[in-house]
Amino acid sequence: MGERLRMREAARRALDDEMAADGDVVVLGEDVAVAGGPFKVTDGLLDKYGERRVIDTPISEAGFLGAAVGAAGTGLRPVVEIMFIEFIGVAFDQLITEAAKVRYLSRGQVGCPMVVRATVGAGLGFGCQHSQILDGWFRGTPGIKVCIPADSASMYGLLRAAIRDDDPVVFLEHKAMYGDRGAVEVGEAGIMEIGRGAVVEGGSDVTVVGSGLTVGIARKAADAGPSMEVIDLRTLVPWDSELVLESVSRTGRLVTVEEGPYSGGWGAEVVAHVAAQLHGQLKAPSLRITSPDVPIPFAGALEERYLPTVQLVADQVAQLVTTDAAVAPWWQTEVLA
Amino acid sequence: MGERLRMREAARRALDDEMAADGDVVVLGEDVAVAGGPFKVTDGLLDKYGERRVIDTPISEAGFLGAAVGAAGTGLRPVVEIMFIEFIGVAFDQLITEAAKVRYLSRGQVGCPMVVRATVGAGLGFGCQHSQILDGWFRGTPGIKVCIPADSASMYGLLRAAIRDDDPVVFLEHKAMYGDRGAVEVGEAGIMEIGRGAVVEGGSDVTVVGSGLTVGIARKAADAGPSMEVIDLRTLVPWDSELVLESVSRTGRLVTVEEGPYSGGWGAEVVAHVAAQLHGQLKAPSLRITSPDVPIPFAGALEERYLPTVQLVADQVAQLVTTDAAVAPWWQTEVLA
Amino acid sequence: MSAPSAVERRQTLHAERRELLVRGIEIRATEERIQELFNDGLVRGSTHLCIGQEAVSLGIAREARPSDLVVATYRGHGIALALGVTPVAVMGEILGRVVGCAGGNGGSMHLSDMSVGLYPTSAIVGSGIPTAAGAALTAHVRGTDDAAIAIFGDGAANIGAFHEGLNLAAIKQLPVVFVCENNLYGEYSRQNLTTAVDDIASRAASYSMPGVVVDGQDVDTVAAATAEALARARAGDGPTLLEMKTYRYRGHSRSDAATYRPDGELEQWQQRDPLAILEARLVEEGVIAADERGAIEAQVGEAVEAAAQEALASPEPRLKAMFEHIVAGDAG
Amino acid sequence: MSAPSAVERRQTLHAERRELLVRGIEIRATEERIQELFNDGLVRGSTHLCIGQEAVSLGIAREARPSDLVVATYRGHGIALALGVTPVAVMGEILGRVVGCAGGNGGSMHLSDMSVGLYPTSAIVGSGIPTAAGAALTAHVRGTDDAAIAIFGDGAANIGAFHEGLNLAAIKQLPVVFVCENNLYGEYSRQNLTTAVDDIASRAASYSMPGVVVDGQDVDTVAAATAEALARARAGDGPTLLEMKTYRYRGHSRSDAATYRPDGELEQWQQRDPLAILEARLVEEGVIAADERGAIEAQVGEAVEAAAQEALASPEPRLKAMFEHIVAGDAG
Ligand SMILES: Cc1ncc(C[n+]2csc(CCOP(=O)(O)OP(=O)(O)O)c2C)c(N)n1
Ligand SMILES: Cc1ncc(C[n+]2csc(CCOP(=O)(O)OP(=O)(O)O)c2C)c(N)n1
Ligand SMILES: [Mg+2]
Ligand SMILES: [Mg+2]
Repeated sequence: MGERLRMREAARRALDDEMAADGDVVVLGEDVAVAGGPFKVTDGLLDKYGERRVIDTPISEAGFLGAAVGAAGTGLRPVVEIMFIEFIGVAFDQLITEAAKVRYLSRGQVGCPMVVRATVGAGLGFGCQHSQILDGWFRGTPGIKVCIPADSASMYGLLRAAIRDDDPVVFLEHKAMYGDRGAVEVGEAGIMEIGRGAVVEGGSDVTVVGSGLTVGIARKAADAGPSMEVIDLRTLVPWDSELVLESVSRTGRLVTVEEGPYSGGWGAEVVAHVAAQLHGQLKAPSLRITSPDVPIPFAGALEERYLPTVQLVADQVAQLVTTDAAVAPWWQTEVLA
Repeated sequence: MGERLRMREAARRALDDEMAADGDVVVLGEDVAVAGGPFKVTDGLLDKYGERRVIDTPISEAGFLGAAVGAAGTGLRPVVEIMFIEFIGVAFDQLITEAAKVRYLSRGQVGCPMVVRATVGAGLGFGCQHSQILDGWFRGTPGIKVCIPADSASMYGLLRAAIRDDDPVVFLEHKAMYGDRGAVEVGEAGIMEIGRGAVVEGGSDVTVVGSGLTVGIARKAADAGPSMEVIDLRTLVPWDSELVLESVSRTGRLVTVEEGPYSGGWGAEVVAHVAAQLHGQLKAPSLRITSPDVPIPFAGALEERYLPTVQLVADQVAQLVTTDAAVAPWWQTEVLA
Repeated sequence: MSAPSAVERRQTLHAERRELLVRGIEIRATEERIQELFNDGLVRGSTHLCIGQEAVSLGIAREARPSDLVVATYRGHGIALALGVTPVAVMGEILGRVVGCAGGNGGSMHLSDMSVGLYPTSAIVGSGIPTAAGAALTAHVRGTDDAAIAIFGDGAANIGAFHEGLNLAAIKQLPVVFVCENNLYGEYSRQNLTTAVDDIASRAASYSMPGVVVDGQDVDTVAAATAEALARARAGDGPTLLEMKTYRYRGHSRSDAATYRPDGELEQWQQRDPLAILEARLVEEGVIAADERGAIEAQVGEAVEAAAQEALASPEPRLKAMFEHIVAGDAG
Repeated sequence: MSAPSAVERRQTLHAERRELLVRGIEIRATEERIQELFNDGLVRGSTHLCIGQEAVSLGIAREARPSDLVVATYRGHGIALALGVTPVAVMGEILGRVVGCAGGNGGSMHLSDMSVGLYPTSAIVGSGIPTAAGAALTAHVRGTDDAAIAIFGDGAANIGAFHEGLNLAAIKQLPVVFVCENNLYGEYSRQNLTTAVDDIASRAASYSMPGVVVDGQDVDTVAAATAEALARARAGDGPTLLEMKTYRYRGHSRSDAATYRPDGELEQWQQRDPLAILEARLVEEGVIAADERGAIEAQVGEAVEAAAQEALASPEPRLKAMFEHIVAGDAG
């Protein structure tokens, strides 16, 4: 099916196709126009759509994300690029307290069809202010959706869906994955539904739920050991509880694999929901494999261990399926020296 | 034991006692000095400690919260007042990306002994930008602690502890509770330990965990029906997992009662942890009683239903204990008209 | 005869000079009535009255088109009424009734009516400044000659969003007018205690845009300055910062007695009451008779009272409303 | 003879005029070496070099006391070295080794050494501006005559924290010096494309504080302006905004080739190279011989190379380090 594109290219193609389809779609952010974006995702869009629709901004995230809210409320469909997700910290009010609530507090008079694209993720040595996932910042905010693609197809399919969505969507792009290639069904048929996950590996012993980078980790871990059903959540808010419940009701075991810290992760949400819905039907305690509750270390050897590794996932899942007993996080069992 | 103080007075007394004990404690925020604070918590401190230590600021939360970080890094112990928790949205970077990480990224050279006091909570008709709890904003941030007192004693005891703590503490004060009276042990003996919850009602059928306003709701609900052990979490980050596990291992049932929305709440964290640790030992599916995933409505009739009521908690807990089956949130079962 | 709609009320304000005074009297009477409702325990939460500042709202509404977007604040009852929103819709919202302009979802701090260009007012200081720049961006991208107007307080001139919004608008030459409604106080703090300049308009220099100090007590001066700034905006010449010097007669909110104000300050400002200035001007112009104000007040007073009664008679929203309009698709 | 500590290196810079040039040459040589390490794949993430801007760091370090707090940015290698942090500690941190100033926790963007007053540099544009105001608040509360210095870029002058930090410092008359290191670009954007004024110093007027444009290529000019601003601060006369006009010879970070710069711009700035200006001055003053620079460069080059080798030989942090210093009490 389709073309093989890098995730970066899939994102660019999605932007391009939506901009071509709808003159109200505009792109704005720091160095997105002339320079083609710090991660080169928006490269070429300026030439094609001109400076009214592809807009370089000053370093002022509250200013331009806030402006996007006003533009979205008056008819445009802005796609805002935030270079690193952490920078939403300086524009948090505009997203959480303004964009997410304007539809409700105007009883539907005004909406906010805006996409906030931001790079996320560790692994590249950017240090503790440029490497987080931070999906937790958005979870308790009714009115906001959160997508995180795990491959080129979902980068394309979800980004087009996000742009068409009539509400604010936070779109998390893993910076370590921009170069990854995958098949993409371009065009309308490739557009995905927000809120739907997908089973990306079938299996029978355990359901392993990942998102973004951890989907690939889980898939690789599934190569050996117990029979793992791997689910790519794709959308973190709202997450596809039906898909997960259906799978876990078959496999009887649940493992979530997250790049973020143990506390405040989406894994707790999934585990708590499954615990309530499938009480008494689980063969084993649900297991959350996450990063530890620490700021992301810079040094390579540490950052490598910060992220869940394929080996760790394989080992912990095997242990869970073998023992059906609680598996502790590695930092509680490993001797730290 | 001790004096009977309103929660507002307990907070003021805690500030006063710490300011008297330590000349490095300063208070800053909008209208905290001359006007004595929009909620009158800091009333009288200016006269006693002078304008160098009790500081009115311009409307610029990023500016003065950020300044508190720098002051904390150079020897002061600033207590920042944020009038409504939502306003942290304009200072989010300074708290989450700066304050919480400075100790780690300097390998302990600099700390940030700062308290950020903010009013939280619904029930008073302040609308969707002035009524939230928002503890979820802080959960996935290693380096930050979060306290939420449920009575005058813990207001006093936790606030003094927070000021003495060497790390940033977010201190959530429920604006609808400022007038509530309760006994306070003033002085050193009244200081509490951050990270410890407390069993505030003993019981045997079910463990009901609350925080802030919902502790009182749970206690009232416990007056009738099954035998409820009520836990006041007091600190949301880090939360007292030992206390909860010990209780649930006795009662066999867990209910969390939260004021915030269903998604992203601390209840999921508690339920997920208990599910993993006490797998196979629970008599019933764990139940999260929360507010719905909606912006907080202004109209009185709706805001009243937004918050979990005593009746709702009593009914749902009774149903859980009677049936040992999953209890759905009210908005999924009630006919909405 | 059914009551005029917001759009019709706006047209009247544009068409009839006398209506400026009528509307000004309506704003004041409505605010007074809201205070009574509050005192009677019928208004939940908070209210922020604009009594004394009516000329700013009137002058802006006089010049803006319904297709221009106005982004104001929690102190927004006056601009809402000036733009045309009916007293029933305003008081209904403040009472949390279905007849309110947002059906009771928003409350006093969050009035809105997109039919007359009133974007939902926000209760976060300064947040609307970038919003207005964004609405101007829409006009810029689409090539229309609509403009946006941000209205905010003197206190808001110290928050980051002010700086970022003005710089962005300046660098992109967006069609937006920034109106700082300087009533001398932010909550309980006088401007000089929080703001390192005397004239907020002087901060326009940091963005190479015109900054103009305007007499905010005189509707005509406000209207003229607004018209000029809007013309610049529509012509593609970029944003303007207008500082309207005015004063709020009441406290910041609710039951604030405003004891922090120096003796005599209020009285001095009351000598230049915006409604009195307007009344005198209209008498001079022959638009109204010398003794007409009393009659207008009586008539408006009745209408406002009727509106209050209609709002009070309106039901609270049904439970279902809590789950509507959170995202598109769950519409009511 | 053990290598001098950061504090000793700072003292030398204060005591010996010649050391200014030695340190400037060290900064440049270290930056060059870091670029090589990066090219060799030994540096993870990003690096932001300050080659061409050395005079700003040197002039500030010349005038600040170790008890003053300096809050700088991710483009912070130069100021770190100037303040005294050793090349080993700088390169060690950038390589993520235990010998680094933060033991490898921070990386290139987060250098720190409180022994010489270097607060951990932040990688969030503008965030350090309020931090510095806060350090000044400490001096103010405690009644010491220490001061704080915020160093930030031209791009940072457009972000909210700049506005809020300057206004707060001005209204409280805090002892802080705001140094805008204007190297003409924020990432790939030239100042005129993002900033609605030509001279960022002019924005000081918005805070009623002195704003001074300074030749950032001349150490002595930088030092004089810094000294004057520090004196004002220490005397209780409040903050100052200094704009240092300078230029970065390299791209924004890593492998940015800076193709967005107009032809000849770099070359023009290189004609006023800060090290060349300083060298000429010292020769003129008789502090160094006319042909001495080569020898200094050779000597410094060797020392920097030795430091690089020492950093490379240093181990990566042990796993336990990941769990240390998150909150007080879990110290390593
Ligand atoms: C970010 C933020 N900080 C603080 C507040 C609390 N607050 C509400 S109104 C107000 C005063 C605003 O003063 P000004 O901008 O002069 O407007 P005015 O109320 O005088 O119209 C403050 C501090 C807020 N709503 N938002
Ligand atoms: C809030 C924020 N937005 C964007 C960035 C990405 N960023 C890093 S450096 C930089 C350019 C800053 O320019 P300037 O302030 O002139 O400093 P310089 O790099 O030239 O020293 C940008 C946009 C950031 N780190 N923080
Ligand atoms: Mg004001
Ligand atoms: Mg620059």
